[in-house]
Parts: sequence; structure tokens; C-alpha cells
Amino acid sequence: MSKMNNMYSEKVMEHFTCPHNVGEIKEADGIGEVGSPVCGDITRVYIQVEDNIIKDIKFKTFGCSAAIASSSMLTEMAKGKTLEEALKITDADVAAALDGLPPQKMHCSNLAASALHKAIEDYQNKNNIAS
Amino acid sequence: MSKMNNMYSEKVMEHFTCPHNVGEIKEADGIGEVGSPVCGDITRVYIQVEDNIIKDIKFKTFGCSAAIASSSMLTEMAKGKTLEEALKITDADVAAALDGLPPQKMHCSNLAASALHKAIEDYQNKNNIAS
Amino acid sequence: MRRVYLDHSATTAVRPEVLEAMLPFLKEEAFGNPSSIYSYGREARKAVTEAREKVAKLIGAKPEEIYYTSGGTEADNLALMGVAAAYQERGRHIITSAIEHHAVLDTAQYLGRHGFKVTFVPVTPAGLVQVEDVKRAITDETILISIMHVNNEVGTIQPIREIGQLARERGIIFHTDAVQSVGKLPINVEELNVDLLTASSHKIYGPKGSGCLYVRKGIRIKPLFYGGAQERKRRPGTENVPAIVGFGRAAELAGQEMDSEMERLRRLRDKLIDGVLSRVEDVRLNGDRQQRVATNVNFGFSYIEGESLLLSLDMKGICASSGSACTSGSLDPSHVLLAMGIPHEEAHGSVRMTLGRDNTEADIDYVLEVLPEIVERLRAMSPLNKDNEGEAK
Amino acid sequence: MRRVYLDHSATTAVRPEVLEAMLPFLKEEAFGNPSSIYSYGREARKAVTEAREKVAKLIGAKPEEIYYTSGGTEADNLALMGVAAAYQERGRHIITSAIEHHAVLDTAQYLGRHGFKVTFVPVTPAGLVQVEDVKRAITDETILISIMHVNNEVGTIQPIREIGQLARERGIIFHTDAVQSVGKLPINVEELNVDLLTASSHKIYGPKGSGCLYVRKGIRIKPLFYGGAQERKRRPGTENVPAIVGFGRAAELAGQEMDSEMERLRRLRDKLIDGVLSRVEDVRLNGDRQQRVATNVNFGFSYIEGESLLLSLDMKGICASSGSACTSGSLDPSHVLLAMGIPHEEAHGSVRMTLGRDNTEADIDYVLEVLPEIVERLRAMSPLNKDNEGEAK
Ligand SMILES: Cc1ncc(COP(=O)(O)O)c(C=O)c1O
Ligand SMILES: Cc1ncc(COP(=O)(O)O)c(C=O)c1O
Repeated sequence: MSKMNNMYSEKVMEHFTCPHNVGEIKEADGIGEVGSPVCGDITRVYIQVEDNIIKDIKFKTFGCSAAIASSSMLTEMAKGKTLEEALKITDADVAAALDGLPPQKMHCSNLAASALHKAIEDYQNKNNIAS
Repeated sequence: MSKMNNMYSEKVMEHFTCPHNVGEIKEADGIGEVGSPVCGDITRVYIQVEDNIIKDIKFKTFGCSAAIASSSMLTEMAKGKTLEEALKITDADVAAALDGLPPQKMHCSNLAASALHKAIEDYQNKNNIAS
Repeated sequence: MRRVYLDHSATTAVRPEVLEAMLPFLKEEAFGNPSSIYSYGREARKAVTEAREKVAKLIGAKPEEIYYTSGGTEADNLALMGVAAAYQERGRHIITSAIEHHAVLDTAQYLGRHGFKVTFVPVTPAGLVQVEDVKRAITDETILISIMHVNNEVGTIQPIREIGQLARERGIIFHTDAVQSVGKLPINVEELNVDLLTASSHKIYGPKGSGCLYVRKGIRIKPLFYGGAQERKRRPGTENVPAIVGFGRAAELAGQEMDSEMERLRRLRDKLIDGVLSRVEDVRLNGDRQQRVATNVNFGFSYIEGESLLLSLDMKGICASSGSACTSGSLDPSHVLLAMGIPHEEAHGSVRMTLGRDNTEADIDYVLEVLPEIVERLRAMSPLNKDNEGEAK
Repeated sequence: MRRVYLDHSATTAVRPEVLEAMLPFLKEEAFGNPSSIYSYGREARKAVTEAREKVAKLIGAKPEEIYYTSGGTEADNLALMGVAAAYQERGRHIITSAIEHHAVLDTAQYLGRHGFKVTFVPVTPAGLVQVEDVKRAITDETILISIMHVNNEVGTIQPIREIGQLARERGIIFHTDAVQSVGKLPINVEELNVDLLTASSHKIYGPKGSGCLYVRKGIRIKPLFYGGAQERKRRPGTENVPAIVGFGRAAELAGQEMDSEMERLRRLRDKLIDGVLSRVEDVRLNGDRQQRVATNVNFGFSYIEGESLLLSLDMKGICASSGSACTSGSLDPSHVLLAMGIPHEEAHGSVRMTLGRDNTEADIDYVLEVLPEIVERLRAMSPLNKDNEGEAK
């Protein structure tokens, strides 16, 4: 067991305690999922797209506090952005917006941006848009 | 460094603090010495013999508290005894009379009886007595 | 906020009586080096000897069979490495189990990389080593069997006496890591047929920094390291006198109070187990319910991950621990739960709560009030939650 | 009776300020396991980190270069065994000195029995290692040089910076056992050119049960034993938090007070040396008078044996130690004194008095009053005393 808790920023704790945009979007325009149960971390992102803009976004996460906080932060960052803008958000950007994550959390609990990219891809595939 | 001090009996401490018969006998009838500086323990016993009896006995010891106490005790035990009786005193007898000695002290710091035996031998040699 | 400490298997606070016994050996009064011959040293020496008697008594050993170490980890290593080095001419096969603490497991693996063959016997889904499996693993080359007494994660009590009997019949040395059973189960090294036994002070309300290895008279071990003549050259270095004195006092108190205290904790444990099982769905008690130490509870909550559960509990003042990989920095969750055949995602969602002397019935009531809410909240966020998905669609 | 403790090189009492810093980590307040993620654990983790910074600062190292151990002996072993195991492919020759503490000496001898060649460089009659001798001992196979900073028996300060320079030029790893210099001499691992350095808490008014090995970034070491991930896997086992916190506080105080305190002790030391040399005949100061730590006095009294001298001093309330074989259970007196060329019988009659913060000028006056009488009394019993015999005849 380790010592990540005293390394969590206040931002992480805020987003973990009261995560934003938890849930699903029925009949979402795109769904993306990354992670695996083996890693102990699965993040699923749902998006609703209108006029190339992310109108609504929701997530479900099975994972540690860092994973939950990352998902919450990601959805806040992506909402209202164009798909092109949203695709530029990286996992590192999410971590930075959370005032950093402990090193051992970077590789595994910080997958929300990747899930979003997959959701956008899903949307583009469904709508035959070349990415 | 070790723990012998709490193992010393009160008898040992008594004889170490106020040893009996310290010193030399000028023109002694017999002198015996055992031990070596390497071992850190040398005991020399001087005897004065009259009518086959140990009239006077003195010792000098370079050694630890156990060695000094053993010498003191030995001289007390031997004084007034016939040579035959004195030859029967063993190092183990001396240790027993001191209410025991710590195990690591038995082989090295408990040589007084041996020194006495040598002193008696010396006396017998000088006086051509077969032992 | 109420603070409920439920991680007594990780470490415990030093009891006031124990601290009181230690203090003179920290301060001017009696801080001396036990190897010295003057009075300060004598007092320290005497105290170390008395503590040795107390520790020995708790496990039915002779004082001269106790070797102090810095803790359980070092004692486990001394047992395995010490026996391996001393008996390697006789054979190079070691048997241990898949659910040992890392102090045994990693050491066995180290030996496995350095000329020894190691068999890790499996466990049942309930977390129990089977004597038959140990028996089957024995070869002519087997010099050592090391099976823990009580598992630190799921609290299961292993059949030590039977394995010891088997080892004895075959002339094999038998070690048990009893860090989680000392002070919690009656232990007698004769009745249990063990040759070496590990104990740790800070698990029984003694200070950190002390532990011991019991080594049956006649069994040889090589030291882990070299220096002064302390602990009859098996464990050199200035003795940690205050910690040793504290360990002794803690052992004494543990022996005196064991029966009544374990009865009390068993009741609290059962209340906690039954309460959670009846209030929360999709939860499983990890580890055998019968062959279980009085202090251990370990739940697997489906659909959620342990670290976020722990942190949520901590925010409510409840200290627990988890088999989650996310608390260990590695990717795999608890090797113990995996060895019991629990799937990865379920293992990630496990939480251990271990009871101790400061826990009361009110503590358990509080946990039973708080825990179900937290589980519900986290499950609502989880993509694995089947019910949840059903609703959503 | 006055009690004068003059064995500060053996061990010291925990300072009140240090004890105060430790107490919360023993009691309910903050006893947690630093590996846990809940609040109790966080406090412990933070305290361990802060202590690491304090210890690092005292020797001019970075916090992440400090590995806590259970004490000096373990740290010395970790240095020698750890480097030997990690670099054995590069070469199998180790250089150390004839006057090291047993924690280095015996470990080097162990390695000498297990595939390594070990050279023990000699010392001068004043107890000093000569850089030239180290230089001559170097071969293409040399992977490690280990020379202590200050000798524990005679207090001599070794030319560490020069040996470090030499090692660096030859690409050889350099370890110094600084147990007797930390807190007594200014130490900066950069300026001293050392790659590994051993320190021990209980020699600087910290608690027993903690010490550390400084390992320069980039130097590899293999652990002595296996288990949890503590100390970046170099030293597994639940951290001894109270002892670590105490070690940190002790290091901090030692750094703050070193200059003035060592000046004070140097004066007391010189008073004791000059006083004894002028009052007692046939006495020799063992160890160089100039290259000497401020706290050490070591006399050789001809014609008498150390243990009886120690016991006599103890009866007067004075705690000292001795190079006498009679205090070690072995036949040979101190290997340090013998390596300095002192004859056996003289070595047997040596006494070490090491000063510390509780010593006052009045203590020295008392020793100067009592010691000559004791020496005289014991000499009167000695068959080696030439004067004495002269008189008697
Ligand atoms: C079963 C078991 N063995 C060994 C250990 C290691 O003990 P310590 O923390 O005293 O090194 C522990 C505790 O962490 C344990 O639970
Ligand atoms: C020079 C030296 N090295 C190592 C040690 C061993 O330290 P510890 O007693 O902390 O194991 C000592 C003290 O005994 C020492 O003086």
C-alpha cells in the first residue's frame, strides 16, 4: 500500500468528492471506453454532439480516486468544445488541470482524455466522418 | 564488550574490592606463576612453608576482577593447610567458594589454584621433595 | 468527526502500559548499552533478558530460543535465508504458500533466483492451505517448509500443527510467520510442531522496531549480517533496548488479555460481517468464515475499486486497507485474493477491516451506517454495475 | 554518589527534545503505518519525509539518497554486501582497514569467505590509515573501498577526503562508516568524495533502532533482505516511525549545536588528557593527539588490566569502556590497539572515555581525583609492575 493520498491535490479531492457529469447519456452520439478490470480502472465517456460541438458529456468510472477525478475534470474541460479542440486535450492536460497527479497514477488512472478521443472516433465512425 | 558484571556474585565483588593477602613474600619458600600477558591474566603466588604447612601466602595478579577475586579467595583457602591438602584445592573449588564465576571467566581468570600448585612444586624442587 | 481505526493488522498504537515500561530506557535513567559492564549497561541487560522471558512465554518457547530482530520482515528473512544458507548442503528445495506476506514470498523468490527450487502451494477459494498439497510438494531435496499461521489479508488460520507434524515426520525444518496470530491465538511452539516462528511487536500494541525469530534449540541459522556479538551473533548491532522492553511488556499483556479480548472482538467482527452482508448487495466475505482470526473482516464489493472506497471511508474518519492494486503502485491487485481465485475486478474492490482494542460496538454501528451509502455512491459511478446499466437503458 | 557517564561513543540517552518529537508517533495521536493511505498514515509518512530531510542536511546529501536502516551495523552491511552483490561482475576486490568496527570488519571477512578478495590496510602506531597504503592496495579488480571516518576506540580522524579523491580517480566506489563522526565533525558528502556513508541515531542522542545509509544517486546496491516496498525496496519492513522521527530531530539539533558543543568538549577532553598524563606514570594516550575527534580519550595504563579498572571506576560512579579482552569474552584484546602495534599486555590495560553533552568540568575534576588512586591500587597488586617489584626486593 502506498502514500498517494497526501500527494493528491485539493483539486483531485474536490473532483473525487463531488464529481461532475457522472452518468450516462441515453442514445449517446459517441461512446468511448478505455482501461481494463485487470488494471482496476475502466473509464467510459458518453458524448452528445451538435454542430461539431460537444453539447453534453457524461462518464462512468470504475477506478481509484485519481481516475474518478480525472474523468470529472475531463468532462468539464471538453464540454462546449469543438471536436477538433476536444481531440487536442491530452491526459497530461487533465492531470495538469488537477494540479498534478502522483507519478504512479499517471499511467493507469489518467485515461479519461483517451476515452473521450475514443468516443469522438465512435461518433465519427458512426457518422462516416474521416478523422 | 559483555555482560559479566551482573553475573559476578557478591563474594566476587567483596574479594575484588578488598582482596586478602595481596603482596609478595621476600625470600619466599616457593613461587608459582601462571597465565600470560596475551591472555591478559597473570597470577603469581608466594608461599612460606613451615612443618609442611602453608604458614603464609601472598599473591600478585594482573587480570580482571574475577582473576583478582580468585587469587584472594585461594589464599584464604590455602592458608594453614598442609601441602597435601593445599594440592587438592582445584580452580573449580575456588570458583565454587566464590559462589560461581561467569562461564567465559572459567578458563582464563581462574588460575589461582594452578599458581599455588606451581608454588608448592617450586618449594618441593628447591627442597628435593618428591611430589 | 468520529475516528474509527480498523487497520490493526497494519500497525497498532503503543499501549500506555507499554510506553511506560519503555520510557526509562529512552531517558537518562537507563539508556545504557546492554553490552557494557557498568551499572547503566547492567540495567539494560537485565531488562532485555526479562523481555525475552515474556516473549518466550507467549509462544511456549525457552528464552534462549528467541532472537530479537528489527521486526517481522527481518525475522522472516532470517528464517528463510538463514536456514537456506545453513542447510544448502542437505538439499535446495523450499516449500511455501502462494498467500504468504511479501517478507516470505519475495525472499523465497530471491532464493529461487539463487540456486534453490521453490514450490508455492496453492490455497482453496476460502484461502486455506491444504496439508495434502504440502505433502505432495515434498521431495528428497526439501529442507524447509514455511507456511504462515494467520493470513494478514483475509485472516484465515492455516493448519500449522498438521503441517508441522508432516514436516517433523519427514525431517524437514518448519517455519511459520505468526505475525498475525501472536497475541490473537494461543500459540505453543511444541504443540504446533514448529521449528521457527516469526513475531512482530508493532502488531500487538508494542513499538515498531522490534520483532523476533524463535529458533528451536538445535536448528542452525546463518545470520543476515555481521558485526558485534549481540543475540549470540545471529543478529549483531546495538540492541534496541526500549523497543525490546516494550515488545516484552506488550507480549505479557497480550497473553493476559487474549481470551477475553478475542471473545469481545469476535462478537464485534460477527456483528460487522452480518451487518454488511445484510445491508449491501453483491458483497462477498473473502476468506473462510470459520477458520478465521477474531480480528479480521475482508469484503469484496463488486463494481467498485478499493482505493476510492478507502478514501471515501477515510473522509468519514474510518481507517481501513485494501487489496487494490491502486494502493500498492503495482498493476496487480492482492496476490492473496488472486491466489484464492477471485477475479481481478473483484479483487480490486476488496476492503480489509481489522479490529483491535480501541474498537467498540458503537464503532461498528457507525461503519454499518456509513459504509452502505459510500458503496452505493461509488456504484452509481461505475460502468461495471449491471443493475445500474439496466436502469439507465 | 556522583555518576559520570563517559561512554558516549557506545550509546547516548535520548535528548528530551527528541523524545518529545517521538511521542506522538508512539501514542494514539499518530502511530499509523506510513504506507497507509488514510489520515493516520499520512501523518506518519510526512514525518518520515521531514526526518529524511534533516538527516540529509546534516551530511550535505539529498533526501532521496538516504535509506533508513535499523542502525549502524545494518547500514554498514548494506553498504558492503549491497555493493558487492551489485558490482561483482565488475570485480571482486575490496579494500578496508584493519581498525574498522566489527560491522565492517566481519562483513568484509564474510565476503572474503564468499568469493571476494579483501585487503585490510594497516595503520600507523598513531592509528591513522595512510592514503599511500590504500593506493598501493588498489587493483583492476577493486570495486569498493571502505574506510571509517572516525575510529570508535581511539578517536582518530582518517583522511577521508583524500581517499575519496583517490577512489574517484580510479572509478572505485567509496564507503565511509561515519557513525562516530556524524554530529561531531562537519560532514559534506560532496566535499568528502564519498559514495556511501553510514550513520547511527543512538550515538547522537537519538533513539536506538534507527540509522541510515547514504547512497549517492547512481550507485546501485542490492538489499540485505526482501519484503515490502519501503525505502524504495532497498530496506523493506514497516518503518520504525518514532525512531526515524527521533533520528531526524537529533540530527537537526546536532547540526545546530556542533560548533559550540565540540569546542566545549575539546576543552574538557584536553583537560582530562593533560590531567591524567601529569598525575599518573606509565600511561600513554592511544591514538593521534591532533587528528582526533573532540570527544575521545583512550589511555593505556601499563601493568594493569582494563576490566578491573572499569569495574573499579564503576564503583565510583564512572562509566567507561575498555579494549580489554576480558570485556569481550574473547582472548585477544582490541583489534584496533593491536593493529596500532600496541603489545598485548598494554592493550589489555586500555580504557576509553568518551565525552558528551551531559559532561561538565566538575566531572573531569572528579575523574582526575579518582582515577589515579584506582590505578595505584591495582598496580600495587600487579606482578608486572617493575617499580613495585623493585621495592619489594
Ligand atoms: C503476516 C505478516 N508477516 C510479516 C509482516 C512484516 O512485519 P513487519 O512490518 O514487522 O516487518 C507483516 C506485517 O506487515 C505481516 O502481516
Ligand atoms: C564506528 C562504528 N560503526 C558501527 C557501529 C554500529 O552501530 P549500531 O550500534 O548502531 O549498530 C558503531 C557502534 O557500535 C561504531 O562505533
